[in-house]
Amino acid sequence: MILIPCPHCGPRNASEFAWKGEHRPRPDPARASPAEWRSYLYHRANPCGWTTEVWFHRAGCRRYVTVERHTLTNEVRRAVPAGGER
Amino acid sequence: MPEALSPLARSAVRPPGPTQVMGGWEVSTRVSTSSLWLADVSPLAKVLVRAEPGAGVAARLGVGHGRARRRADGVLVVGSGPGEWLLVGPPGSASLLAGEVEVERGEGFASVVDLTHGRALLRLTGPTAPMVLAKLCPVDLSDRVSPNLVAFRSFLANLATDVVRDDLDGSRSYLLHCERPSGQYLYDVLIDAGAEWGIEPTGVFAPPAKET
Amino acid sequence: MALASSAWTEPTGFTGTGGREKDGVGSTKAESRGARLGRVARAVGEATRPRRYSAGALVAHGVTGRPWRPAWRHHELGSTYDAVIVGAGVHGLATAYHLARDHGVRKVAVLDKGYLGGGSSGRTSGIVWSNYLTPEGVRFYDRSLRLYGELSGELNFNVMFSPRGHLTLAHSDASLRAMRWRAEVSKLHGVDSEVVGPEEVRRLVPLADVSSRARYPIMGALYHPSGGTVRHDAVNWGYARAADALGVEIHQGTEVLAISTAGDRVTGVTTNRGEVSTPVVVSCTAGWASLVSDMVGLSMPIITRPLQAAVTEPVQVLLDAVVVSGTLDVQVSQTDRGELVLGASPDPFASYSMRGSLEFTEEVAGRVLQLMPSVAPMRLLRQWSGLCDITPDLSPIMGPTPVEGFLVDVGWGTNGFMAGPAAGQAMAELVATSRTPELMAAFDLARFAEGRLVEERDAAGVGH
Amino acid sequence: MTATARREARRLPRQPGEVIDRDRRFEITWCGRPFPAYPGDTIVSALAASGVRAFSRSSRYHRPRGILTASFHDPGCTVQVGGEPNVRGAHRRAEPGMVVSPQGVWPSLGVDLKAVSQLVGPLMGAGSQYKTFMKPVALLPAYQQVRKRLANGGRLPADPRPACYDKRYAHPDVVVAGGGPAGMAAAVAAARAGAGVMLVEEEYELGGHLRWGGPDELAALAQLRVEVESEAGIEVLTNSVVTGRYEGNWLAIVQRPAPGGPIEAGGPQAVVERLVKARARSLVVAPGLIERPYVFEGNHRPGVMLSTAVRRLINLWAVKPGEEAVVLTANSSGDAAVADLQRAGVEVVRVVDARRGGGIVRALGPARSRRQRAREALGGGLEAVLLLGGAGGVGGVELPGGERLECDLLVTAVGWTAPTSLLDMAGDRPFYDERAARFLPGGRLAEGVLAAGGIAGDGPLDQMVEQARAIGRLAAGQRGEVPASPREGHPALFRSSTHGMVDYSGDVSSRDLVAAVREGYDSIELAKRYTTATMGPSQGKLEVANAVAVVAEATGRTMDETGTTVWRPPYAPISLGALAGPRHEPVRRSPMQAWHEAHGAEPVVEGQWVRPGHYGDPEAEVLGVRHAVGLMDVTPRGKLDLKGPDVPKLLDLVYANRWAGRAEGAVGYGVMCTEEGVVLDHGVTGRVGPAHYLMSTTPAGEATVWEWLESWLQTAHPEWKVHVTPLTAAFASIDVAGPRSRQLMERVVEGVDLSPEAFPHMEVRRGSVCGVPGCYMWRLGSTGELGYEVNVPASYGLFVWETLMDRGADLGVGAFGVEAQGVLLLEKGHLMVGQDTDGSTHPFAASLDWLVELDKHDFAGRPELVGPGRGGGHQRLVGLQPLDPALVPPEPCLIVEGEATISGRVTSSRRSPTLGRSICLGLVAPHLATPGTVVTVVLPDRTRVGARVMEHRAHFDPEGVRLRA
Repeated sequence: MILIPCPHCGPRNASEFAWKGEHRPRPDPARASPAEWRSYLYHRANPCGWTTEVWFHRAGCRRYVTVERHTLTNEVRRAVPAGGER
Repeated sequence: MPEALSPLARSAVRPPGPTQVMGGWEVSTRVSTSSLWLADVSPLAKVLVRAEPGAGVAARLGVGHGRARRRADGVLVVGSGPGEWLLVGPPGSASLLAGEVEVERGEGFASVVDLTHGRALLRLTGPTAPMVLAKLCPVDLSDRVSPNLVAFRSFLANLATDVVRDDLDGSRSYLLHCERPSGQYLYDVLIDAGAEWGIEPTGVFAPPAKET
Repeated sequence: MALASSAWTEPTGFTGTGGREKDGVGSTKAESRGARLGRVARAVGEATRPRRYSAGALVAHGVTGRPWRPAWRHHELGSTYDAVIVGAGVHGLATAYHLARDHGVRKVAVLDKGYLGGGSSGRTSGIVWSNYLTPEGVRFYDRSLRLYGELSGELNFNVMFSPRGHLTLAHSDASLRAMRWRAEVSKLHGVDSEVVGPEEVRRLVPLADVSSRARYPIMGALYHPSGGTVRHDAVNWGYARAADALGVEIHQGTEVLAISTAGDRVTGVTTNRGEVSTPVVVSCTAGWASLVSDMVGLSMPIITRPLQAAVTEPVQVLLDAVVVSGTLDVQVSQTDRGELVLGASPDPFASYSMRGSLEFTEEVAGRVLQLMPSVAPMRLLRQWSGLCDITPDLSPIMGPTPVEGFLVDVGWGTNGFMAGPAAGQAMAELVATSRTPELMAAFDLARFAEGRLVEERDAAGVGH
Repeated sequence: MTATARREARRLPRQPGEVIDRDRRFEITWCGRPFPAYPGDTIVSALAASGVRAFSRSSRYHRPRGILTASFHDPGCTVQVGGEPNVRGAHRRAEPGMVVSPQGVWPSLGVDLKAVSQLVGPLMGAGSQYKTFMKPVALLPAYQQVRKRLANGGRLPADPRPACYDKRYAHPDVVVAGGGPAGMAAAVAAARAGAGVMLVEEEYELGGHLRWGGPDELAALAQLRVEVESEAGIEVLTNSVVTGRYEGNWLAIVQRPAPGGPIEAGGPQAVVERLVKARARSLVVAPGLIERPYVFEGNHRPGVMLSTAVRRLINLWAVKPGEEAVVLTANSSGDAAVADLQRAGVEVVRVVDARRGGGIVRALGPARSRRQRAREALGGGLEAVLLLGGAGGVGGVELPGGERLECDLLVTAVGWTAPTSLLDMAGDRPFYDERAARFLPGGRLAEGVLAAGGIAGDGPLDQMVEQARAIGRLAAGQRGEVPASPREGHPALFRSSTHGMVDYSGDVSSRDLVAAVREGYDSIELAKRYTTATMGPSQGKLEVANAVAVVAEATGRTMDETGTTVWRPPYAPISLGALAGPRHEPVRRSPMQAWHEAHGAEPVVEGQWVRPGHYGDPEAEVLGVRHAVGLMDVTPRGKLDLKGPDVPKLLDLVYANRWAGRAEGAVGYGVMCTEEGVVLDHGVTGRVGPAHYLMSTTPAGEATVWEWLESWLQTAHPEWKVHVTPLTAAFASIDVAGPRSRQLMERVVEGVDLSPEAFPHMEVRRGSVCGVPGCYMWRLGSTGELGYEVNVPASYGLFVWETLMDRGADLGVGAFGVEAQGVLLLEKGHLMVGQDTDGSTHPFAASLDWLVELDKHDFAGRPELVGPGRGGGHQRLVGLQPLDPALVPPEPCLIVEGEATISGRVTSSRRSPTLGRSICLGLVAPHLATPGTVVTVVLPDRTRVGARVMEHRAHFDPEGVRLRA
C-alpha cells in the first residue's frame, strides 16, 4: 500500500484518498480554443516516471493534495496542499 | 394553533435496555461491569467551528489539527481538521457553545454549525480498547504515535470516523464519531470486534456518567 | 498494393512490394540476444513451415519421439520492412497475420521489447464477451467473438475457446436497468443476450448466494450464452506460429527506442538491435501506448492503469459460467484445472507498476465471498498485473494519426484481448488499403477533438 | 490390537528433539480407516509412522505420490480434511478425530481409474492440448467436460459452515520473516536495541533447521529460545508466514491457528485464519533455504525423499522413513541424513557422494519378487496398495555404469534454493552464483529491507547468528557493520543423465521443458507458460531452479542469462476468507427506517442507504398523495450547508443558471454539469440567511457534489470565503405532500405563516415543527402537489414523523415509499439523474435548456455547451405515452427506426394510477421530438409497439396549478 505523506494528517494509506488525476490547470475558458479545451479535457501526459497529480483525502482531512509520484515505482516524494498553503 | 408537545430525542444507536428519558433524550441506564465497555454518548452537544488560519477564533480555541484539549469547564475542544474544530459539551449546550464562538470570533472569516444531531458519538473504554480498534483502523494507536488527546480521522471498518483518544482516569478511552446514519453500524462492528475481549454495552450511568 | 497513409492529410498512396527491398543485412554489432536465439533455433533444426498439428501427428510424434519443429523462428533484424508492428501481443500478431494472409504483405516485422505475448495479452484472464452498450462496440466485439469461435481451426492451434456463458449480475434496480439496456442493444445486433431472474442465476451458478438477505442481493443478471473463455497464451502462440509460417518476422527482445520521421511522416524506427526503415509503424502497445506515441510527439487521451488478477488453488470444478458483478466490481471464472481466476477493475490510479497490491486481493476476495460464500476456504496462490490503456469513453483508438504512417491500435483498456482478432483484421485492412474499415470508423483519434465520444462507460467499466 | 501395532511399525524410539507427546495417543481417519497419532504429529508423519507411503496422485498422469520434503511445500502430501480442500498434510498437525482423505482420485487412491492417462502419457507431452481438437467446433464442449473431470484439487463442503476469519493492523518497528536461528538472533538483537519486533515463523515452533539437528544444534536452539522468551518486545507468531511485501514495507502476514483451538483462547468462535497487515519500519528476511529436488527418471516415486525430509521424519516425529536406503549426497545435509538413517536403524545400502563424482541414473520400481514378498507380508489387497504406493514406489536405483541397487528409500541432497520471494517483491533481482550453485539475492533492496541467514550466505552457525544480530541492530535503526557472509562452494547438480519430474504439482518433466524449448518456447517465461511448470500449488518454490537449469541446458545459455521467473505474491497460499476478513460494509439508515420496516415497508438498498421501497400497495400510496396527504422519508436527499460571503460566486460557477442577488427565503432549482458538459446533479438551493445557503442534491449525488464544490474552493479559488458542511445526516427530511398537506402542517408548525401569500411555492422558512425548534421547511412540489419538505434535527425525526401520522389521521395521511415517489415524479415528467440521463447526457438533451444560461461568463461545463457542434445534435428527453394504454414497456426499451437504427430509448416507464394508463419518459433523436410523433418501441420479446411523443413531459397537471395552491 502506497503511503501518502498528507501535509495535514501525516503519512496515511493511499486507500484513504481518492485519486483525481494529473494536475492540470484549467485553461481560461474565455480564451481557450475548442481544441485547447478538449485537449485539457481528454489528453494526458501519462508519463512513466515522475508525475504531479491531485489526490483527495476523502477519509481524512478532506483536503485536496498535490502529490509528486513516480508512476513506475509508486514512490511519493512530495505532497503539498492543492491550492497552496491557506 | 398547535398544542404544546414535548419532543423526544433519540440517538442513532438502539439503546440497550433498560432505558429512560433524561433531558428529553431516550437513554440507556444499563451498567456494565466489564473492563471493556462501549457507550453511546450521542446526546453530548457537538459544534463544528471552521475558521481561516488568521481568524481570531483559531487562536482562542488553543489547539491545532490532530490534538484535543479539555477546557476547565469540561468542554472538549478537538482539532478535527485543518482550520476545523469540534466542541463537545454537555447535552443541550450546543447553542451556548455556538454563541460563545460567535461572540469571540474576532477578525477573519469563521463559521459555526451545530452537528449534535448529525453525528453519532461512541465511547470505547478499557485496557484492550486499542486492540479492538487495531482490528478496524489502519492508524498506529501506540502511545508513541497516538498519545492521550490525539485526534484524527481515518477509516474504522471502512467508515470514515473521527477518533479522539480521551483517557478516563488513566484508562484507555476513545471517542468515536461518525455520521449519524451509520452510528448503529459502527456500534455493531465494535461490539463484534470486542467480543474476544469481553466487550459489554453500557449506558449513561456507567463510567461515562462522568462525562460532562 | 497500397499501404497505409494518413487520413488526416491527403493520401499520398505510398506503394511498395513485399519482395522489392533487399533482404536485411546482419547486424555488425556484438552478437545480440536475438542473434544468439537465432543460433539456438538453427542448432535445433532449420525450420521451414511447421508441421500441421493434429491428433494423428501427435500420435506419430509420440510414438517416434521425433521432436516438433519450432512454432516460430528467430531472425536477424532486417534493414527495411513494409510495415513494423510494435508489440507482439494478440493485436500486433493478429495484425501481422492478417496483413500476410489477407493482403499478401509479408515483409512485416513484429517487434517486442520482451518475449512474445508477455505484455497484457499474457496477463489477461482470457474472458471474451460481446454484449456491450454502444452499437459500435457490440458490432466490433461480436465480430471478434465470432472470429474466436473459428480461431482454433483457422490457426491450426487449439486456443481452447470455451463459450461457457457470461453472466453480469445486477444487485439493484438501477443495474438491472443497465443490463436490460445492454441486452436490448445486443439483441438488435444479433448478439445473444438476455436478462434472467435470480432463479435462473441459481441454476447457472449453483455457488451463488441468491438469498435476499445478502447485502448485495442478486436481483437478476445479463446472460450472454456465447461469452466465455479463451486460453490467452494459446492465442498469442497460434497467431505467432501462423504469421511466422506466412513469412512475418517476430523479433522478441527488440525494444523500439525511437521513431524517425521526415516532416510529418514516419521513416523508420531505432531499436536496441539496430535501425530499421519503414513507411508504416503500427503501435499495438496497450499500457505503453502513450510512451510510443510520445516518440512521434503525439499526445494521447490515455492513462495507464494496472489491471490485477489472481488465481487460487484448484478445487473440483463447481463454476461453469463466467460471473461478473459491476456493483461489486468483481469477475470470477474457474479454469479446467479447477483454479478460480479473480479479477476486478483497474487500479484506482495511474501507474506503470506491475507489482500488484494487497488491497486488490483483499477486496476481490471480499467481493467474491459476497457472491459465493462457500469458496472462503480456497487459497490464493498467485497475483499479477498487466497495464491497461484507458480512454475517457472506454472505447479504443484505432486508425491513422496526424503523423503519416504512424497508426495506432490502442486504448483498449480492459477489453483488448476480446478485440484482438477483429482488430487485427481491421488494422491489416487499413495498413494494406489505406481505407478505414467501416467496423472501426467510429474509434478514430479525432473523435476526442471533435466531441464524438463513443460512451462505453456503462458497460465496459467492468467485466473485461 | 495387532492391526494397530502393525500400524505403528515405523515409529522409532524416543528421539532427542522429537515434538510428539507420546502420552496422549489418538486416532485419525485416512481412507476410511483409523490410524494412531500423537499431539505434534503432522497428518503425514502419523500416517508414515504406520507405513503409509502414498498420499495423493499426480495431477496429469495420476501416479502415486509420497513424501518428498516432509514440509509445508511437499507437493505430494496435499489432502482433504473434512470439508477443507488442499490441506498441506506434511505441515498440518493431526488432531483427534480428523477425517483425512486423498483428493482428486476416482474411485479411490488405490485404484484410480484416471491413471489410464499414464498409458497415453507419451502422447500427452507439453503443449499437446494445443495440437488437437481444433475441429470440429461442436466437439469442443464435450472435450472440455472430459478435461474438467480430470481437475485435481479437493472438494468444497456441500453445506459450508460459516467460518470465522479475522484481520488486524499492526505497526511493529521490525518484522522478522523466518524464526530459524538467524531470525531469532536478529529479533533478539533488534528488541535489545529498543525496537518492537514481530517474529514470524512458518512452522509451529521456532528454531528452523536446528530443530532436526544433533545435540549441538539442539543446545544452540535452547539458548536462542531463552533469549527470545526473555525479550518482552518480541511478539512471536508461529504457524504464520509473511506472505507479501508491498510498497512502504506494507506486509501481509497470514496467521494460522494452533491445533486444538483458536488463535487465542477466549474468543467466541475459533478463528480459522487471520491476515495481519503490518506497516513495518524494517523487514528482515530470514526464511532459510529450501532443499532442491534432483531431476532424474523416477524421481516422482514414493520413497524418493530429500535429505531434510528424512532428517525431519526421524528427528521431529520419530518416524523411520524406510528400511533400505541409498543416499546421493553433495553436502553436509546429506551426510547428516546418512548418520540419522543409520542411527534410526535404516540399512544404508550405498552412499553416493557427488562431491567425489558419484551420481545416480534413475530410480527403479520395485522388483516383482520384492513386491510379492511385501504383499504377502501385508496380506495383499488395499493395505498393500496404501502402504507401498501401488506399483509406483521406489524399489531400487540404477547407478552410472548400470549397477543396480535394491532399496525402498532414495535420499538426495543436491543443493538449495534461496526463497528470495520477499526480496524480489522489494525490488531485488537474484543472480546465479556459479560457485554456490544457487541463486542469491542481488543486493538491490528497497530501503528498510534486509536479508539474514542462509538466504544471504553460508557459514558456521555462530557466525551466521552473529551476522543476524548485526542485521537485527541495523533493522532497529542502530548503525553498525554487518560482517560479510561467506559463500561455500557446492557442486552444480540439477539433472542427471535421465529426464525426470521438474514440477511435481503440475506433472511437468524436464523432457517437457526441453521439448518446449525446441518448439520455440525458448525463454523461461514462455517455457513456463507452455508447460505450466512452476505454476502449481507449490508456487515454484521447489521447481524454479531446476526449470531454469533445464531451459538453460536446452538453449545453451547460462543460468544467469536464462534468469528466473518473477516470484509473485503471495509467498504462501492464503485463504480467500482471511483476505476478505469480517464483512465491513457500512450502511446508512434514517431515524425513521425502523418505523418503516415495522409498518411493512420493503427495504431497498440504494448506495449505502436502506430505504422503504413501498408499504404494500404503491398505487394506493400514489393516490393518497394525489387526493389527501402523504409522508415520505427523504432523509437521504443530500443537504449541504454553505456559509460565507462568496457563496453566490460558488453557486454561479457550479450551476448552469444565475444565482447572484436572490433574496433571503428564496429557493432556486439548478443543474450542475461536469467540465465535459454532462449533467452531474440537480437540485434546489435556498438562501436562509444573509450569507447562509442550503443546497440539496440527489441522494446518490451528495458525496460527489460535496467533493466537486471542495475541489473548486480548494484548488481553483482558495481566496473565496465559503465553508461547505454536509448536513444530510443532521436533519431527518420528510416530504409532506398532497392537497391536505397545508392543513396538516398548520396543526404542528409554529412561528411560520403557512398561507400561500406568506409562504409561496419555491421558498424556504425556519421554524418549529411538533415543538422541535430549528426546523427548515421548503415549499417544493416535485410530486406535483402542494407540498413541504420538512427538515427536522435528526434526533427528533421519529418523534416528528409519528406525530405527523397521529395528527393527520383524520386527513387520511399515509406513508409513501420510493416506488410511489418514482410514479409521482414520472407523472410530473421530472427526470431522475442516472435513470433518465446517462454518462453523456448534456442538459439540452435532458430538456433542461431553461436552466442553462450561456450568457454567463463562466460555469463548469460551459465551454462544452456553447458554439456550433458542441452540446447540439443530441437526443431530447420527452414525455411518451404508449398507444396501448395498458402496455407498460420495461425500463429501458429501445426506440428504433427501420431495422436496427437506434433513435432513442424509453428511460422511465410506469402505470399511472392517477391517469389509469401507462406513461413514459424517453430520450429520442431530435427529429422525433416533435409532439405528436409516433415512435417505434422494441419490447424485449422483439415485438414493436407505438408510443406518442407528448406536448409536455408532465403527464399530469402540466401547468402546475396544484403545486402552487
